[in-house]
Amino acid sequence: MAIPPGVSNRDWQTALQQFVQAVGESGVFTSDEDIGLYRDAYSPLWEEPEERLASAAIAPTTTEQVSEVVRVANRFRIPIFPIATGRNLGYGGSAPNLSGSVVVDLKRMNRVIEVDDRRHFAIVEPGVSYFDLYRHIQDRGLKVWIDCPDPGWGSPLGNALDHGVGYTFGAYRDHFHSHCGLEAVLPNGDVIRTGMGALPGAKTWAEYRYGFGPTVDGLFAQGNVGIVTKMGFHLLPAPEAYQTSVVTVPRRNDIVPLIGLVNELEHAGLIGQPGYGSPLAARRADLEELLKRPGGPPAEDLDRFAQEQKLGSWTCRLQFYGAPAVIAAHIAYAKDRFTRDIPGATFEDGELLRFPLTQEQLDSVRKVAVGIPNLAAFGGRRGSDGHLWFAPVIPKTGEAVLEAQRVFMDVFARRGGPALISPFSMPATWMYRAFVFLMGFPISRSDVTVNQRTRETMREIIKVAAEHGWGEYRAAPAFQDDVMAAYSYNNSALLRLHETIKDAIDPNGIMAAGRSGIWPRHLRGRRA
Amino acid sequence: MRRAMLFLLLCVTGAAPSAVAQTAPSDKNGKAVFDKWCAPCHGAVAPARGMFGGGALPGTAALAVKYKGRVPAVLEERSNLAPGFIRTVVRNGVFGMPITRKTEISDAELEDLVAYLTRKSARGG
Amino acid sequence: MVLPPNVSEADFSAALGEFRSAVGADWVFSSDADVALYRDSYSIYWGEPEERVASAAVAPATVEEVQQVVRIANKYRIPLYPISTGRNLTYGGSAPTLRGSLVVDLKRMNRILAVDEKRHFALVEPGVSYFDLYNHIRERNLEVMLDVPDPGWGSPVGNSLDHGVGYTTAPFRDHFGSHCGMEVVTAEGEIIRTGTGAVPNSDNWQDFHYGAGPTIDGLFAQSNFGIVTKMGFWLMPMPEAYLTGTVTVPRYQDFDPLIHEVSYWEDLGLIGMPDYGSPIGGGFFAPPPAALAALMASGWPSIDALERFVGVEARPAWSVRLHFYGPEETVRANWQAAKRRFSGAIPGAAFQDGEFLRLPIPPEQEPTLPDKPRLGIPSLEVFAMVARNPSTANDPADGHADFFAMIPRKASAVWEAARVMFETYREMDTPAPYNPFSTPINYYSRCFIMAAVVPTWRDPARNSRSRELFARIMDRCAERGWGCYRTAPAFQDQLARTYSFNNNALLRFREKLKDSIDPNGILSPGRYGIWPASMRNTRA
Amino acid sequence: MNRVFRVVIACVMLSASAAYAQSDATRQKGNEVFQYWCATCHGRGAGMPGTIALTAKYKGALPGALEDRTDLTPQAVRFVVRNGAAIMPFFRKTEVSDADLDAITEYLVRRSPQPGERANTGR
Repeated sequence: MAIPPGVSNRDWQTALQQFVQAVGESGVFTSDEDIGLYRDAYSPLWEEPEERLASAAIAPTTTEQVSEVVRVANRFRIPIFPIATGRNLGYGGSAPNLSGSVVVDLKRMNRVIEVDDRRHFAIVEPGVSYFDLYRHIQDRGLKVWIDCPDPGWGSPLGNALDHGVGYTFGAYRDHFHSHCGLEAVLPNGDVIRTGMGALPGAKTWAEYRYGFGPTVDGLFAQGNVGIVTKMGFHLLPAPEAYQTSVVTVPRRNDIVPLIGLVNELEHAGLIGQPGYGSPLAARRADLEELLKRPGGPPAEDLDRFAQEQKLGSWTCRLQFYGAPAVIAAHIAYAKDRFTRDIPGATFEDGELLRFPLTQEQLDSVRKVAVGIPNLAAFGGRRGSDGHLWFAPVIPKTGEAVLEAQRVFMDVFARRGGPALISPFSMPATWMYRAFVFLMGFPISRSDVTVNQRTRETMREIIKVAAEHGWGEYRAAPAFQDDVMAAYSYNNSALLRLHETIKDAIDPNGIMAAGRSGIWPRHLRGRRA
Repeated sequence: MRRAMLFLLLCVTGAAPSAVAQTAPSDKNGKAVFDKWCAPCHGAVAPARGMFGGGALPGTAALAVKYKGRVPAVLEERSNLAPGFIRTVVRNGVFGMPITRKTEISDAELEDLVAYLTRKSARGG
Repeated sequence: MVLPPNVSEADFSAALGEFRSAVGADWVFSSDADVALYRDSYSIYWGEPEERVASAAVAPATVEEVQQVVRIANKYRIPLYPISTGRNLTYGGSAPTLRGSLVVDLKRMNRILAVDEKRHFALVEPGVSYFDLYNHIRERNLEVMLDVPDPGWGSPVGNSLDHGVGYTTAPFRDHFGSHCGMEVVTAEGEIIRTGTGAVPNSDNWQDFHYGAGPTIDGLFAQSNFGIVTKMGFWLMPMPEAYLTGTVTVPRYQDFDPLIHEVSYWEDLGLIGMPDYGSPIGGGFFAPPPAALAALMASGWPSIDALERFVGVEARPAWSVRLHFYGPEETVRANWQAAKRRFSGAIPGAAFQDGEFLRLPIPPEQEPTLPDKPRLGIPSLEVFAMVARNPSTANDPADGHADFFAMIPRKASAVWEAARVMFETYREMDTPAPYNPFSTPINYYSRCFIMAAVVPTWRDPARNSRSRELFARIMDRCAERGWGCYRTAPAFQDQLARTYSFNNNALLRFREKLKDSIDPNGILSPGRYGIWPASMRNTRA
Repeated sequence: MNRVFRVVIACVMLSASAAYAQSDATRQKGNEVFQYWCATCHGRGAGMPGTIALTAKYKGALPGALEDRTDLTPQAVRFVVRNGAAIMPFFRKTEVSDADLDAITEYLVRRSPQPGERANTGR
């Protein structure tokens, strides 16, 4: 069994006894076998000395127990690392930033405290998953939707705190932005409620987010100044119907007006999450010679190929929600705009789906688009033990996409080996106002050279992105220092402010040391 | 300050001499100042319907109630405005009309505004 | 001259000299006449010893000058109070929370740094007003729509930092919620940029609001942790059209399904701020019609009595005006769909078509246009509500203090809030502008506001009474779990105390942050109830 | 632990014979826990990544959906839940407790041969 860094064996034994007093025997995990279950299943450091491992895990069931666990940790200066469902695979899972931390596993705090389908909100604990919340709503026939990310086993609370994202309307896709009110246990064990929750007997905790005075909620997202134990969310009322229409545009340079128009539709609230693609991506083998050209394939040659093959250069799946007649009006309007601005644009409408869906419709619908949690995104990744996400944020323009393709293709060309980016790669569109040029690097639990290569590529590509003014929105613990280093404006003034706050709120530096590159004073020297 | 004293002050400053600007005030510039800072409340053209009742621009509507037609409610149509009175109201506010700071209307701009709003008074004699 | 607390006249004088070197002598205001221009025109302590007046004011023009001002203030421990346009009247205006503070007037920092009509954002400095930004957009025919609050001379930066609100669709109405990226001068004089602005040469500062790591932007709103010198905002693409329609429902108890149905439209982002009203109860803050007054003479009527009253009146009990933004086809389709849904949900619902306007509005049509803020056009028309009008012809107020009770979005809460307000006014022997048909405001999309507008005067005797009424409203609402989202410095300590969960744990947390970020306690001491360590025992 | 070693352990565990009691109550509980934790990936419906992956792996030699298998042993089920396999992560005891795991195991091996019987591997 590992002992937390800087803690004597005697203190450790006493602390473990006190943890047991706080949460009961069944909530304290110390055997090697049990602690092994807190490893990051997709760790890029698997089995290497640097792998970030827990020393123990504590699973409280109430806020009071969390508070007591934090007090014990403070007493003995034991580093702790809270997880909600611990399922943010590709971004660190249930393993801590700092080896030897005690994981505070909140999975057993899994109450859905309230769902209101007239005022459209929910209040949940950290251990509640999207599956749980969805079932709660379905079992009661409530007329609200949740916005869910790809992995349905994730926690609405944890995902929001990691700045996670979903698939419906802009305002709901940003899960932290659509949160409203939280309860947190501070490093000294004190419990705060934010927003209206600070007012005893508050009637609008999950409805009005700011309360009175400064908003501190942001400090708890991707941060380490407390353990969030409750969180409210704004939900969408269930729309009447849903329909997609896929627009295809013929020429490579049509990407600029395509994205411009889609932005307009989206920012005006006429569509949900757009989904971009290129029909040419599947024809890379036929384009091998062109793709090898120094400086990339000329647009005219690609256009000629696309024309010969009767393929479009780019597609965008538009998603419409609302009353059927409104959807029809939206689609007609969108088609009119695209046709006017992009000669040769064509459309393929999906089926109009009215809710509730039939079983057949349920089986074929893209579930995340209609707020049904699932795990389908884990499909199609054979031959790997996991993946590691690189998630740079770029502007929402065609020019930026083409530039990002060039910049990242150069990295792969320089490094050799398979390129994850081609001239047909399109960004993820979860963010309301920005693109994420997402890439998943392979992870192996048996071949350490795969991980070494992934780490090198990751470090290099983070730097290259930063040189172009692009930072990442989220990263696994192994790379959080690198990502934060890119946010260096004015001699890292923002990070220094984060550190000032960290030291003030968590003077013993026990809480999630190193998360997002924010280390407590006594560990600041060890930053990667 | 008691209301009576405020009125007294208004009268006193209203009678004070007006030559404070270093460059010659311009009623053309003053029109620009008026359009930017005064017209949203004291303009001539009222909306068809107010957001919260009322039916006109707040300053113009208030003066219409106050003067009941004895003098025009629209400031730009007035021919009886004294320079000192304008200065005092701009710098002290009156009723719901707030104080205006020098980072908003500088002393020079205030003199331009005075020139503009007193142009009819001057012509009238 | 008022001196800052614990600062000697000699030190203050030396500091003023340094401020003059930093920003130019013209932009340091220290004469009594000039400093008086920073008084709160609507102060509820006007002319009393407690009135919060400045010691002087300094008006920097650049972020570097702001840094210098902050460094000088740290040297002499002079409390600073930054304002952007200082036009948040009823919430304190340009006067500081702590008497003797030096106002940092950012009005001269009035550059519009970017308006992007493709990615739909703006980046502005604090001295830019909604008027300025609107004119900039219109002069260039940029295809974006602003969301504006009532007073057009307010600052997008300052308004959002005060959690101010507007009128279009929900995401844009919340001005702090729709900000994206800020630049801040900290209490120690350091410049930070938040979100992706912390990546040097970032080209998406106004596109992604989080960056990596914790988000600290919220700390700078309604607070005193830094001076915000730039801020980005998401804008709405200019819609092609605007359509309004009014729904009326016949019975008193139809209010609940009415609200529920409106919330559906609101939370799907399909309408702007809904406008609730009652054809029976009279207008906003208007006295009740005679028959209703008679009904209320023997106390607050029961729901049955009100239902009977509505029957006798033979007019709809409630109305709501909806506002649709978008292409013509879709606003019309939405209004049609709304009619179908309201009819299905509420028997007897009736509909009246309102304006249909193509956007943008031609400039020559603007002046006579009603409801300008709903079309993103800044104005000052809201002041008509409190300016001299026929009902106050002989005794107009000098200002007002607003208490906005945040109540749940349901009929029972509205009815309870109207009654609580009514009874609280009655306790004070004050005419109560509330009746069982009073309607809420829906600025924040998820919450209703039951508003109390208390007059302020340049007369201590009358202000004393207004203060008592205001404090009583605050207490009565807090007892019921209703907070208020914003208030003037005169009430900030009292209001902060109503947010007392777990022995004021949130306030204590903020104080710890305050002490760490602003160790000398120079920035806006006391703002929103947050005092630096050295002054904490002086809290009101 | 390298892959070869893991496979060896798995084989050892697969061939071990363990006595297991069967009870309807446990199986019912196992069904519930399976539906909650496993069926979202390994269920019979469309779009199930686990089922798709196993279908691809066994190419028809074995059913893709775990509930249709008749060759699962308790040891194999326990091992995979606690160790993961390829991109399938392992599960903590706050998620699937030891008692839950026993129940899932009972449920999944309900159609497998009893100890001593010859396993039907479908070959």
